[in-house]
Amino acid sequence: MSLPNVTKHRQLGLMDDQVLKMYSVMVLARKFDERATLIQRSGKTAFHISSIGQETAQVAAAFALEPHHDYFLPYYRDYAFVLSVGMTVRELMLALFLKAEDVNGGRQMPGHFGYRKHHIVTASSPVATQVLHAVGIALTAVMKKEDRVAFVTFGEGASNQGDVHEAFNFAGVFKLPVIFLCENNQYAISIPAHRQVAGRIVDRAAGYGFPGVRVDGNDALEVYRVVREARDRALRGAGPTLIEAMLYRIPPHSTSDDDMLYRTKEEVEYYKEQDGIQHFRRYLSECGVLNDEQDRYISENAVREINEASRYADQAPYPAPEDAMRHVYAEDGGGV
Amino acid sequence: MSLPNVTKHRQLGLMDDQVLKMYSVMVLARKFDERATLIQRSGKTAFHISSIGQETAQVAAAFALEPHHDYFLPYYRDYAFVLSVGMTVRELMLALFLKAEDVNGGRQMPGHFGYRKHHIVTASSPVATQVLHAVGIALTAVMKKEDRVAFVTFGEGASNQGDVHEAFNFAGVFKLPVIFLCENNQYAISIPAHRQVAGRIVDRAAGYGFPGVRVDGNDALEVYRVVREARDRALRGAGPTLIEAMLYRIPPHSTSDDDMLYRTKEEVEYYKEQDGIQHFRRYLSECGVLNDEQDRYISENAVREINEASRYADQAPYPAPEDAMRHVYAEDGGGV
Amino acid sequence: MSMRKTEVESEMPIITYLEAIRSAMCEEMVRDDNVFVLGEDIGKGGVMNATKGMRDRFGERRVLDTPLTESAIVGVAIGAAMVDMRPIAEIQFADFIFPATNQIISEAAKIRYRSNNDWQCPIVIRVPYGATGGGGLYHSQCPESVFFGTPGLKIVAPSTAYDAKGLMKASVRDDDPVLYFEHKKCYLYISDEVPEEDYTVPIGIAAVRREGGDITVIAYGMAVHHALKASEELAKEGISTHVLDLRTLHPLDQPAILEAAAKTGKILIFHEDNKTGGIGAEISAILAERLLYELDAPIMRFCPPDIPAVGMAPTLEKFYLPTVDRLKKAMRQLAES
Amino acid sequence: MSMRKTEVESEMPIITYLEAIRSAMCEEMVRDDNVFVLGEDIGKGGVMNATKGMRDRFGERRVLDTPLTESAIVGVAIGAAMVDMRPIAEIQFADFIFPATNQIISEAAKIRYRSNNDWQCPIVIRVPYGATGGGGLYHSQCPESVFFGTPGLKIVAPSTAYDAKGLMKASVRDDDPVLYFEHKKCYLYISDEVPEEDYTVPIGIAAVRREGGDITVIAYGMAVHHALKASEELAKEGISTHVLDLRTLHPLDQPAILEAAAKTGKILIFHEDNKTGGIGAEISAILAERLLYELDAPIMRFCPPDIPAVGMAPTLEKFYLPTVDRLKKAMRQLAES
Ligand SMILES: Cc1ncc(C[n+]2csc(CCOP(=O)(O)OP(=O)(O)O)c2C)c(N)n1
Ligand SMILES: Cc1ncc(C[n+]2csc(CCOP(=O)(O)OP(=O)(O)O)c2C)c(N)n1
Ligand SMILES: [Mg+2]
Ligand SMILES: [Mg+2]
Repeated sequence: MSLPNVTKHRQLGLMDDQVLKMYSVMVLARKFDERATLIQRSGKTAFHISSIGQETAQVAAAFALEPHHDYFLPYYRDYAFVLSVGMTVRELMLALFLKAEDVNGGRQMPGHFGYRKHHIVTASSPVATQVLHAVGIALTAVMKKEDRVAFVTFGEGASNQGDVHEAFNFAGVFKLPVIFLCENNQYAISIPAHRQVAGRIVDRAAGYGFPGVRVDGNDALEVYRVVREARDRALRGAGPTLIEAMLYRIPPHSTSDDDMLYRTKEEVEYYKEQDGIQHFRRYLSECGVLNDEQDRYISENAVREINEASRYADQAPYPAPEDAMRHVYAEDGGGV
Repeated sequence: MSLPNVTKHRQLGLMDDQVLKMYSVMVLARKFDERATLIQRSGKTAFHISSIGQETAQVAAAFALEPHHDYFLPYYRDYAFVLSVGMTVRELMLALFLKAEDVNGGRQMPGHFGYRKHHIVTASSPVATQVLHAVGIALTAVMKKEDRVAFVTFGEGASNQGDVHEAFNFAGVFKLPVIFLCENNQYAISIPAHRQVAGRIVDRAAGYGFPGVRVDGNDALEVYRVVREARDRALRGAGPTLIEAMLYRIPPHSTSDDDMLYRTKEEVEYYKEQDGIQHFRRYLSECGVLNDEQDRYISENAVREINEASRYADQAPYPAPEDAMRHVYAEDGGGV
Repeated sequence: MSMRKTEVESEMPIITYLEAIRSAMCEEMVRDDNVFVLGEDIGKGGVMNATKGMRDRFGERRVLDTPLTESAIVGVAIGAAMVDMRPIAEIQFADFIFPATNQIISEAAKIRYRSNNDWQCPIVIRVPYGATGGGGLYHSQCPESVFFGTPGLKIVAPSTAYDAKGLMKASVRDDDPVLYFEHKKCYLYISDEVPEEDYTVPIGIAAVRREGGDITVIAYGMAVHHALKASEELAKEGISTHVLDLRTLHPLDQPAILEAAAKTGKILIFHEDNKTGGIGAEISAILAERLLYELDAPIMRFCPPDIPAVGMAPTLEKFYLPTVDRLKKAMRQLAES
Repeated sequence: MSMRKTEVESEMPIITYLEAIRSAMCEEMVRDDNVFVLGEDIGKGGVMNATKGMRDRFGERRVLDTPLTESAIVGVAIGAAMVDMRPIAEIQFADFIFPATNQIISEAAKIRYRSNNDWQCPIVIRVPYGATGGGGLYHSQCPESVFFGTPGLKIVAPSTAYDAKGLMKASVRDDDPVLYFEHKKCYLYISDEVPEEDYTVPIGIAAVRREGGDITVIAYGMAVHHALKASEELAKEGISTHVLDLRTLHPLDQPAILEAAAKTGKILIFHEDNKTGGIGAEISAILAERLLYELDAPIMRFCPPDIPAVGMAPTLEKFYLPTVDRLKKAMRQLAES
């Protein structure tokens, strides 16, 4: 394979160290996820919901945004995303182990992200509610004349909830700076996308008068490019963009799911081959940005970080029982 | 203006007496509506919500369907529609006057149609809920292998409710025999369509993989044609159709609304000129289907029917107070 | 009907309940740039005139006409509130709040708790409720009990112009989500003295509206006025009624409820919402748990029957809605029991 | 835990609560072609296995996997029910019922009433609720009180396999909308004898689970089993407990409640839903209104605290969820009062 004179990432304005960083986060997320699955299997934790197969798109999207400035409303698979915008593996492990030091105080299931200092908006389990919150945050940016976007993700199953339609329409009417990213991983638990989604999600944008872009979610630089463009549009005042990233959920829905009830090993194996992280690794090697030694170093670093974090989180104390009573309302009464 | 050899309605398979009947119902609906407004102004009734400006499309759509066979889920402006599928002026007057003999027993606001014997499904006030019911009825037709469609209407404001999206998707996934007709009358109370609807409603259909058709709601034969086609598609098993009929609401939102707060007299006057009933009358005269004498006869008939109906309804008794307690549940307990 | 007797030297203007709500919103918008209102048709003033004139004064950004989508109205408001805005969302009629239930119960109510205090959601949702006559099944409902008891939510329901204004201000300034139930019948029917200067009415505090020794009536919203009227008339028959106006429905002012009940030992709870599962049930349960030995009669509830809502026909309406006469009968029975 | 003592000659099979639900659905589908089930992931058996094997047996039309849209699941079921189908709609977790609130409260509950009996809406909505441990804030909720008190709805909440089956059949055959609250903890934890032949358990009728003379515990769902366990243990301390299982939450079986309460005069209401605004409040209010003079102690409610739901960490979970030990303490206190 011959290389172009200027590498694709440079054409997109990405420096070598940035793509290396992207790659490192993908590796870190993957390894975190594998570890979390192992920890769950060992019985140490109750539940894990995995992002394997979706990291490439998540990291690429995140790098097209402005951490600690834009607002982020990730959904429960967005481990790689939240690692890209500031969360640490230790923070993720504390959530997994449900410890007091977890920002959510061990209250929420793992995968329910939220961290004000990282501009990650608190998430619940009912799918798609956050899409409207993103619109409200985008509205605020316009009202306050702030140069930022709200970025929200959701699955293709969740995309069918009424709230998504209301959000698209609201954002379209007011041309708000919001980016809707649907991570279409082909399944909503057991339901394949063709039984879940009529038409194509990407085509829904046209009905609200804003652009819809479908992108190969395993192609990091393409995802980066379309999110970047969407952000530019948003900041220009040209309104929202819907991006549909085509992906595949490699693991079962969660540690409680048996995916062999509704799909075949062969299908899963086929998609494993398409792994976006491996694509990206090959691209980086071909560009000369990544060599085997660096790659090994990145992996080892990730493993070390994960080891330390899981040890730390395992040993950290649980929340005090009576802390359950706190924060139903503002502690000072919230009033005047 | 020269006539084609075969009149347009004949090309569409409509006999002369059918188009005359269509015209008569339009006239009847218009006159009913004008009377209802007068009655309300006189203080005899509390409330009226008008269909003036939308009758043409409503009647044309109804004539493309199969009364007492298909199921109908009209919204509150569909007076002309319900008159086309079997309701009588007397029934409408009983509802307006809130009398015991009204099928709803005087419980509901006027305009909340529902009549099982006419296959008119009971309606509530929260907009757009009925769109999902239509999908459920269409699903039933498929399950029971019955050759019928569900036909549902809603305003362009209502089209933005989450339920509409969920209905479109559900119907699209299962290719159900349902026809969605949006009566886009340019306003949702005070909000003009461009501040209410992002993009074009008709374009939303494509996002669910079924056809969307925009039609001039003042053109009776065009509306008839597209609804007929939608019905044929539905019965062929080809799935739903979304039709957006472009209309204009001539009166204020309801008798409680002052429309001069948000639009001009000139705008309203302009649209009054586009009246579909007058268009249709001219067309019928030009075809030689309608002459002045017949026209007068149709009007007089309508007025007579309305006079009798309003006299009857005015004199009819109110529901007995304690009837309020009935029918919360099936009277025999509903159980086993 | 006027709540407070005008004293001779009083200079306070008397305004309607509706004006009180509007002036509170306006003053809060002047005080704090982060306050804004959103809802259907509010630009033209709203279908009830609550926001009349506000668009001209504050611009269409801060008096935001939204699409016809209640879940979006609340969901967008939540998003804005999480990044420090103070939205006041209008639901056009209480009957149409249900599409927003998920955003209210799953989101607004749980944002602080689930994030362990990392995020908060200071929204106000205005909910015009109750029957005015001529509204029928879907323009008259009292859905407060659907949301009552949801930890994380606050619910207020003023009965006077004074409280309407003070509770609106308190709600806007409160750091937690508040459902603001405004009774549509009170809008123009109720007027009373409202100070010109800034004040708030604290959330969570009930008010004694009338002192009495024979029976205690506990009510909120329009029911308070019926109760006062009935009390006045019964006073002529020698029955002395103590009237407590809850003002805040959630969390309930338990000390005030206990005190008002203890005053007479004979309690009638009165609301326009259906009896079964209404807020009256909780009040009764609190009393049965904490004040049993001071009760001199069964705790009575005077509420409309358990049917979906008021019918449109005048006969049905009259049958359903509480009247002062029927209320008096219930009060008299209790007094004589 | 098994509810009914196996008698020596009994030939009745013992099955789980989950199997009971499933077999009721299957038998109703065999009996009546109009019965069908719909919901998310139910084709593969549902995330809880309630519909396991049913798609193979009845085909994917009658065991219909829907898109991930609760309002559509209920709304489509309503449409079908209005044209004579008998849909059983599954909400995957009770916590996710809220997007369907408008369809349930504005539509299903009011269709018969608003149409003056011209239309009816015989749907069943299955609502798997309650904590099993490890579910956290959004997979453990008890939202029954949100719908409780809505005229036009029926709500059932079986505690045994026998009732689960009989109430499911009664719900399917009922001509009005029924919310069928199935406690997730009961699924596999509860097994008891269920006849092979067709039977129903009537909606609206509570059941005495244990006769006793000192105190009365009123409960439903999983709480009934805790109450029975506690009663058994307290019997050894000489405290005799009468246990009433509500079985139907709406409409409540008032005669049975009054009778069970009158039996001892000392009443403890116990549910897993939050205390404030829970169904216990209505029960207490009924007693305070109709049985006051036969009460020998304040009416107590034993419920989790008023916080949004159970936290995920084991410490938080343990703090929140009712335990037999804490329940016994409350019962003992009442008995000794
Ligand atoms: C409103 C609601 N209904 C049901 C669920 C249960 N549930 C959790 S994840 C899920 C599937 C989501 O699929 P998709 O949106 O495609 O995201 P994915 O898991 O594939 O990433 C379901 C049904 C839920 N969380 N929220
Ligand atoms: C869920 C809900 N929200 C608000 C209302 C109050 N409302 C009644 S009609 C209406 C406007 C509807 O506009 P559109 O759908 O365009 O129909 P049109 O009245 O123009 O025919 C509104 C806001 C309602 N009925 N239901
Ligand atoms: Mg998916
Ligand atoms: Mg309109």
